[in-house]
Formats: sequence, structure tokens, C-alpha cells
Amino acid sequence: MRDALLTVRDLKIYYRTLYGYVKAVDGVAFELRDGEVLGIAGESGCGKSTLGNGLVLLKPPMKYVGGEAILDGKNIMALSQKEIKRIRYEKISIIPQYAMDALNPTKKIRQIVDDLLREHNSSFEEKRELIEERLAIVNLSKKVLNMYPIELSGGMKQRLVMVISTLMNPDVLVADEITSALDVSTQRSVVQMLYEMKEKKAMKSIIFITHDLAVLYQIADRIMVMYAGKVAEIGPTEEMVRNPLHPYTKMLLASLPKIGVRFVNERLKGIPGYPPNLLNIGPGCRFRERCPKAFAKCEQDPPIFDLNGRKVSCWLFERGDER
Amino acid sequence: MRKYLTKKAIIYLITFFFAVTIDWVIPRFMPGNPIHFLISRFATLPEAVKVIQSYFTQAFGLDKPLHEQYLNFWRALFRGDLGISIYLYPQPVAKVIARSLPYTLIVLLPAVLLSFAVGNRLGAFVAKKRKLDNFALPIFYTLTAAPYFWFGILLAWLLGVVFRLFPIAGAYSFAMTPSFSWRFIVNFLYHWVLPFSSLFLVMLGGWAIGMRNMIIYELEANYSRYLESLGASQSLIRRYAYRNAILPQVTGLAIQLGTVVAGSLTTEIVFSYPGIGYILMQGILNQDYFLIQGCFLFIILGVLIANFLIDIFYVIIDPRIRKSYTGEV
Amino acid sequence: MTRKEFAYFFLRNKKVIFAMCVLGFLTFLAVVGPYISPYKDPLAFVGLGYQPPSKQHWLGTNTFGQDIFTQLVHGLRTSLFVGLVGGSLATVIGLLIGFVAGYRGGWIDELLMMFTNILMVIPTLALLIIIAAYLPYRGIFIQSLIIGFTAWPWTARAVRAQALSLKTREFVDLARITARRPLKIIFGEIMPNMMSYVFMVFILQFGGAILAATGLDFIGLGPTRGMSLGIMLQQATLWNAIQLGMWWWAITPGAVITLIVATLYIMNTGLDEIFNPKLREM
Amino acid sequence: MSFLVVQNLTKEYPLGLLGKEKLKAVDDVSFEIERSKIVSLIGESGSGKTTIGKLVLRLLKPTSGRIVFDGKDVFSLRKEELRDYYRRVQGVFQDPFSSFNPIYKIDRVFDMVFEEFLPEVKASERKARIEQVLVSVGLNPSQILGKYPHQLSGGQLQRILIARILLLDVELLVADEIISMLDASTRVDVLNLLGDLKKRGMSVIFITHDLSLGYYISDEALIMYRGSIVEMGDTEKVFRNPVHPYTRMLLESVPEVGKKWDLRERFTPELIGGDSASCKYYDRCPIRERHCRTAHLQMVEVEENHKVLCLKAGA
Repeated sequence: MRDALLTVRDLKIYYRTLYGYVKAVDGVAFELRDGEVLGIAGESGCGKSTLGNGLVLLKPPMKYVGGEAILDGKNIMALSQKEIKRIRYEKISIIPQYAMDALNPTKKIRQIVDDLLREHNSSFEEKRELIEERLAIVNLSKKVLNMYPIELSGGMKQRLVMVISTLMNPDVLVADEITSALDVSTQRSVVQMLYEMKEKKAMKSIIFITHDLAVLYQIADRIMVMYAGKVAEIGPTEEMVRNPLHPYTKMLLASLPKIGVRFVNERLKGIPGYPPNLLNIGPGCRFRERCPKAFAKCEQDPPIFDLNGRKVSCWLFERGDER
Repeated sequence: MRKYLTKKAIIYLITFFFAVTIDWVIPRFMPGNPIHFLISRFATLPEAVKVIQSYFTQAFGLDKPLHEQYLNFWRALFRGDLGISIYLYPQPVAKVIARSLPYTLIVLLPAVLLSFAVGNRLGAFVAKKRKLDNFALPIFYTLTAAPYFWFGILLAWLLGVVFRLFPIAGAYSFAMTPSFSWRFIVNFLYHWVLPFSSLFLVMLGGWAIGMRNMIIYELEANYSRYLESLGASQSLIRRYAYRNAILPQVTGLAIQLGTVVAGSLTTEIVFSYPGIGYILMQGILNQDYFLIQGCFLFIILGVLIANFLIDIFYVIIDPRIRKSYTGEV
Repeated sequence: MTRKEFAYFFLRNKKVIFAMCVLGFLTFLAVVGPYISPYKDPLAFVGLGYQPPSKQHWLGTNTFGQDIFTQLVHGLRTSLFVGLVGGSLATVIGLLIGFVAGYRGGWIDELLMMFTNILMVIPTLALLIIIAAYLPYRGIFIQSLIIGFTAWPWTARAVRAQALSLKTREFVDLARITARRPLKIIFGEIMPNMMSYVFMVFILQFGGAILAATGLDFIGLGPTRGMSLGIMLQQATLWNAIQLGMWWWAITPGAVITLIVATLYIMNTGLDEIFNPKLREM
Repeated sequence: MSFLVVQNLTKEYPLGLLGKEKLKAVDDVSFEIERSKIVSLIGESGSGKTTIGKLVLRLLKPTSGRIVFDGKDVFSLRKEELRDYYRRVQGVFQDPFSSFNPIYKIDRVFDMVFEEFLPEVKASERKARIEQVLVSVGLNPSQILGKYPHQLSGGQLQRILIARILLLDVELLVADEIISMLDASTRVDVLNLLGDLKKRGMSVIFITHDLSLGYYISDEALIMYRGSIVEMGDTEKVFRNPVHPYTRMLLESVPEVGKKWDLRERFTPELIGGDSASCKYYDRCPIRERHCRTAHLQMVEVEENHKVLCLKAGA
């Protein structure tokens, strides 16, 4: 079992609002192993982006409430400004959801890269070959370096950000919804490029965040399904897809349209009801209103049960296997 | 990029044409036809009646058909002949204005440039901490809200009358004659301080507030967040944000120019500083319409040229315009 | 942003509350002032000249022995009037031209915007000087009109940007496929969304109009009859008030103008914070 | 006879300063729609599918071509004829939150329908009908009515817009990416609603970029690329036996649970070149030949109710 690069225990990140706390990430625990791609899936509002961004950059209105995230032996949630600056980019980096709009419009690409690298006492010259090599992977010509962001298409800017974010070969790379805004054809090429960069050691392991389980199936080694700020289930991709445990994962997989399934012959079923409002939310399993198998015990918070490596947070699995 | 500038140039030419037309139209078509009113009133003064009478008809060319009057007006304009000043008869208006132009520029230009530089730095600095922001903002608001000339009066009273630090009238003391001697220059600067600082402070407030809002906006932008996510220092992030926040301030400078010029004119009156504002005031008091119209044209011309220079400067510093012509008119 | 939320933030925003109090007091002063002042006519010679503020003359007298407080309250009334009329006129014109340019688009937009940019570049004061200089009789209503007609350009630009963004919103398309007549769409769907923005623009125009009027009055092109804060300043400068130490004649009117305009700006920022949360968290 | 016929529809937008260059958003598109059929318009961004939807709803004017509804050209309809057209042809848009005017309660979309189309219906009757249609789309009227748009979820808002359609006896619904903003769990239920509408005799133009959704719900599919239809026909045939290289490439890039991509092999379809060639897919096409650049293209019938715009299709 490869050792864990990043260990997260009972992490709590809330949003401060005028009406109280929105418990976006409420006691999440998982491990990211060396060289692994961990997919985080879940509907909008389940806390996956808050978790991803929270690990890298915690800014108001996000508030670190509790728990820890151990990277390189240190809890990166509680580090001083100076220390966290060193960790960011060198140890943990991010390809943000807003990647197409993440480059300063009034600076040449070369200038942005140079300024960024100087912040970590490196420079554009020092990493020139690496940059050119990585640009080739993402199918961008060297000429891009002398251009301004405004001269590039959205897709090109995103691929450029993929290169820039991994120039320091971070241990952990957070990829936050990098495929959602893309067309089908570019989606596959971006996933393939990310895979190739990992093969070429641009980063050790990846946290790949998306709502699209089908994309996760292609690239993730393990998948963590989140629901309403908590972990529902974590497990290897193949097993998760063939034999989902948590009722929510089951229903989510069942609701995915696939080429080959047609309305006329087989009617897919969605999940009735709506995710709960996380403002000052109380105890108990947060899926209980929508869960067909909910019973009395679900009123209390379900712990995360460990079934030989597969983790599931549901009272049905209190005694090892499903009741 | 060239397209952007030519389009701007066309706009300014049309604006100048529009302004000159207003300048020509207003005296002729205002209610109560002020020209006849003028002629009848001056006609009563026995000595000057003949000269002014013929001068007016000739100047306004009232006998000729309208379109001809209009063309003459333009021809005279290109010859630089803005007519003869009544108040400083027989000096031509163009000469009177030319003599007072340097005084206006000596106060106006440094005030605009310095207040722009200092104001923006201050605005960016204040946006750093909330405590600073709450303290400095009301001051900036008061500064930018104050009428230019009133702030001049306030400074003249405080620094001139109460503390007697600076003279509060004229560009140099009466005993002096303008020359490049050291003594004259010191005296000149001594008189220059109050008009300059009143303009400088009022403008400063405006730039500071503008920058404070702009930089908050830029610091919230995605590229700032991305830099911070990759461990960039606050100074780098602020440098980028400041660079982008200054751009709209430059366009703001172009738009503000009109009010800024107006402000300097009124401030000159407070200090009886012999610039264009002062002679414009004299023109109004003495109903010297030619002088008024001359000043009007000079001000418009000045503002248009300044605007065009700022546009050129803006294209140089903002690559977004240079790289793809999407600039709004 | 429901009404309830708006009220919630409105009542907690220090800037807006402060502004409302100050403006309320000044309007009260303008309305009641002339009645509570012992002297009725601002131009009447009611005492000895050069008197500093005292019990009889709350703000002292000027060179001619006219009561400064009476002049101030009458002047305040004029300035608020010009601000209101000039400001609302500029806002209405800017709203119309900006909206038509934004909503219609095409060559109309091109033409109107060119016209707006031309007027924007010309210094309004210079324009006002030319117009006012030739007006034989100048009342404060006429002054408000000419200020209103020359101050609308930047409102038009702001409103045009708003109209452009609202026009493409899908609820406008939904209204169009419900066979709503264009006028109903404009006033039923688009305009209400702009009201909060237009009110904020009006506040700035109100302040701008007062400053413009004061400028005009100061260079001698103010109303030929009646009293305004600008005229007080003009006379104070003409008669060397500060050289003779009469600060109460030269400083107070300007201070009142600055107070009005500064409060309006502060209110505008407060409203901006309410409507656009990014600034609120600053 | 199909009740909506689109003939050689073209829509161009001027580009650049003086609008010399032209962007062909929709380029000579023709298709027909029969009663109670769901036709899906599938294409990536910039393929012109949304523009066609807006043209059918008369929100845009075409540069050339006609849309014939019930024998009449839609763009020649005036006042009362247009009102009648909108009584029978309606639309639902992509962003539920932008489809509701934020300062009014959601009830207003219903009131507008009654005011414009059914003024004769009395107030009491209106409330009953509104509650009835809300229930039929799976919503609880008491939780919905009287609320502001930002107090409801995307899924609820989209269902309200579909309920609004049910107040009228709409024959053709243009659904433009109506589920792309919804979560997986509510997405399928809204799709099923469209299926139910079809059963009640309504036709639907389902506009989407997601092939599996198009496959799931539609009877016929039109694959669009940069303004033109490159492949059209019965959904089963188009998806089971794709002929046009673009359709094939799309089907290969759709991620599917249970079907793994080979990530080792490079996949770089994206090099958008100029469209000087007569076949727009020329610069990305793996099976292109020289004459594809110049020869004139038209639809080739590959099999019954399955046509392709490709010179090599016939071979």
C-alpha cells in the first residue's frame, strides 16, 4: 500500500454568512496516496470545490473551523502566512475552475511565469526546457510565451494554466472542474494531457474534482463521493461502479444516461427531493429525506465504516455488510 | 490599434467642429437676440459708439447671409483671428489669451499630474487595511466634494490670512516685472503654492477614491486569486492589481479633464491668478463676448488635445487594446 | 435581493444612515430656515457690516450688513432646487438616450453614443458659460435646465451598459415569446431592474448639478435675481471677505456645499455596498 | 405533412470594425419536424444550435431562408397571427435563474400567460389551473407559489417553466440546453417530463451538447458542426451506425461509465482552422481527400431516414 501523501482528518470548513454558518465541508476524512488520482464527485453544493480550494487557499468568507490536513508532516490548514506561501505551488498546487480567466490580461505569459517562479526563487530561464517540454504535451507552441492572454482562446488558456500550475512539480495537484466548461472533444484531450503529465512526473498525485462520474471513471484510481458537505463513500473506481454501496451512489449511477439507454424502452429514475440547506444544519445522515432505505438510526450522524479498504458512511453497513 | 486611434481622432475633430458651431450659433440664436441688445446698449455711449457699431456689424457680418457668416467665422478662426477684445480694446483676443495661457498651464499641469500619481498611490495604500480605509475615506470624500474654488478660498484664508505663510493674490508681487532672474522665480513660486495646492488636494481626493474601489475590484479578480493560490506574495499581487486598476483611472482622467479645467479657471479667480480663468471672468464682468468666445474655444481645443494624448498614452499601456481592436469608442 | 433583505442591509449600513441624517437636516434647514430666521429678506440691510457671528446674527453679517444666516438658508434652498431639477433632468435624459442606445442597438446606438461622447469631452462649464453669458434673464429654473441638458452624458453611458446586459437576459426572451408588446417589456421587465442603479446615478447627478451651479454663480453667470450659495461666494471673493477677516461670509457657504456633495457621495458608496456584496466584505 | 419545415435557413453576424467579414452562425440548414416527435439538435459550442432555436422562436431574424409553420412563413406573421403562433410554439431556456425576472415572484410567469393568451379565464379558475399544472410536473404548489426565484432550486425553476407550457396547448416546444445547469439527480426527471409531453402529442426540439442525453430522449438526431448539419436521421441509426467522421469522433470522446478510454494514445482533434474548404470539417478530418476541399457537398442518403453531408458517405 503506497504511503499517504496527504491525510485529511475531520476537516471542517464553513462559510460565514449574516444568518449563521453554512457547513460546506463538515468533518471530511480521506487519504491521498503517492502517485494516485483521487476523484471527488458529487452534486453542486456538496462541498467538493470548497474542499479542493480550501486545501490550497482559504480566504473569507471561507473559515477553517476544525480538523487537519497533513501534508509533508505539517497541518497545512494551520500554517503561518509565510510557511503556507512556501508550501503553495511547491508542495500543493491547483488548476482552478476559473482557469480560462486566471491569467493577468495585461501581462505577457512569459512575464507572468517569470514573476511566479521568482516568488519561489526560481526563474523563467531556469525552467525554460521544462516549460517548452510541458507546452508540447498540451499541444501549445513556444510562440504562446510572448503573447498576451487576450490573444489566446479559452481552451488554450486553460491548457497553459495546466502547465503553469505544475512547473514546480508539486506533490498534490487539485484539478477543480477542469472539464465542465469544455466541449466533448476537448474534454477527452484535456484528460489525456493531464494523464500524460502525471506519467512524466509533473505532479505526484491528483485530486480530480468534477460532478461528472463518467469522466472520473476514465482517469480516477479511487473515487470519493460527497453529499451535503460529508463523505458518502470512498473506494476503487472499478468496484465503486460495479458494486456501489451507499444508496446515494447507487441512485446517482442509476440516473446517468448512457448511449444505449433510451426513454422509449427504459425509463431512468432521478433522485427525488433536493439536497438539504447546509445553513446551521443539524445532526443525522444528510441523505435520509431522499433515501429509500432510511430508518430510525439515520437520525444520528453515521460514522465512516471501513469494509476492507472501502469506506462508506451509512448505518446500513454497521455490521460489516449491508443489512 | 491604428484603427482605434483614427476612430478617436475622427470623434475629436467632429467634437471640435461641433463646439465651434455652438460658439457661432449661440450669439445669433439665443432668445432676445443679444447682439442687437448689445449694439443698442453700447450705442448709447457717445465716444465709442461709431467704432463699436461698425465693429460689431463687421465682426458678426450681420448683413451677410447666415451661411456666409459661418464660413467667415471659420476662415477667421484658421487665421487665428478671434476678434478684438472689448474689455482690453484694441488688443486682439488671441494675443490676450496667448499671454495668459502659460499661467494656467503652470498651475494646471503639475496639479493634474502630481495629484494623479499621489492620489492613486494613496488610494491603493488605503485599500490595504480596513482601519485605514474607514479613516481616510471620509477625508477623500470631503476633498473631492469641495468646489475647487471654495477650497482655494479656504486655503487662502487659513495659510494666507490666519498664518500669513503665502501671498494670496497675483502670480508675482506688483513690484516685480517678469524675468528669469532668480529673485523673480522664487517670488513666482511663492505665489504659485496656494493655487497649485488647492487644485492638487481636491483632485487628489477623486483619484484616491477611484483607485480604492478599482483595486478592491482587481484584488477580487480571478487572476489575483490564482497568483495567491500559487504562493505569490502580497506585493506581487498588489503590483499586478495596481497596474490593472490604473488603466480605467487613465480613461477617467480623460473624462474628468473638462471638470478639472473648469475647476482651475474658478480657482484662478480666487487668487486673481492671471490665467485664462481670470480673463474669462473679466470678459464676463465686462460682457466682452469675443473674449468669452475666444476663451471657450481655447479651453475646448486644450481639452480635446489632452484627451487625444491620453488616448494615445492609454493604447501604449493597455495591451488589450493594442492586440485586438475591441475598444469602445 | 428581496425588499426584506434590502431593508435589512439598508438599516445597517452606517454610510447610508449618516447620509440620510445629514441630508434630512439640510433639507429641513432649507424648508424651515427662512421662517425661523429673524430677518425675512436676504438682501435687506439689517445691521452693521463686518459683524462676526453673534446672538442677533447667528452667522454674522457681510460688508453691507446683510444677515449671512438668512442668505445661507435662502441660498441652500436654491442650491437644493437646482440639484433636484438639474439632477433629475440629467438623469431622465441620460436614462432615455442610454436606454434607447442600449436596447435598440445597431446604428441608432452608434449615433447616440457618438453624440454622447462629443458632449462628454466638452467641459460642461465652458458650455454653460457660453449659453449663460448670452441669456439676458437667468432664473434658477433656466439654470437648472441648462445644467440638466449638459450633464447627462455619463449617465447615458452607464445606463446603456445596464440596458445592454439586461437586454440579453433570458427573462426578456421569455416575455417576448409570451407575445408581450415591446413597451410592456421595457417598462415591465427591464426598467424595474435598473431602478436601484438609476437612483444611485441620480444621487451623483444631484451633487454634480449643485457643483456646476455653484461654479456658474461664482463666475458671475448665476441667477440674476434671488440668492444662491455660489453668489454668496462670488460676492465674498469680489469684496475681499477673507482679506478683511470675514471668514463667516466666505467659508460657511462653501462648507455647506461640500457637506451636501460629500454626503451624497458617501450615500452612493453605501448603496453600492448594499447592492454589490463584494465591496461589503472589504 | 410535417407541421414545421425549415428551408435553407441562414443567419450571418457581421464581424470586425465595418462588418466586412461575416460569421455564418447558421449556414443553409433544412429539416422538418412531424407531430409528437422529439428532434434533438446536437453540437458543440459555436455549432449554431442555439441560434436555430432562437430563429424558430422568432427571437432573431434570419439572413435568408424560411421557417414554415402550418403552411405559413413564421417571419411574415403579424400581431394576432404572431400571438396565435406563440400559443402553439413555446420555449424553455438554459439558465433557469436568468429566465425569471429577479424582482418579481415566480407567479408572474403564469400571470403573463393568462394576461396575453387566456384573458377570458377568471381569477379563481386561473389559480386552480396553475396548481394543476404544477402538480403534473411533480411540484407542490404550496412550496412554490409566492416565492422569489432565488429561493428555489434550478430544477424547481425549470419545472415551473415546463408547467407554464402546459397552461396552453403547445404543439412545439424549443428546449435549449434546459438540463445543462441541473444536477445529475434532477436532470433525468426533467428529461422524462419531455418524454411525457411527447406522449401527449407535443413535438420538442431538444437542443444539447450532450450526446447521451440526445440519444436517451430523441426520436431523431441532427448533428451540427459550425453552422451546418453534418448528419441527420433516426437516432438509433445515427448513433449505432455513425458515418460522418465528426459524429464518429464525438461518439469516441463521450466519457461513459464502464467504457475506459486508452489514455496512453494521444487524442488531439482540436485544430480549428479557417473554413475556406467547402467541407468545414476538412482541417480536422482523418479521412479527407483533396477533392473534399473544393467539391460541392450535399446530403447523401446512407440508409432510410439517415443522411450524411460527406463526399465519402456514398462510396
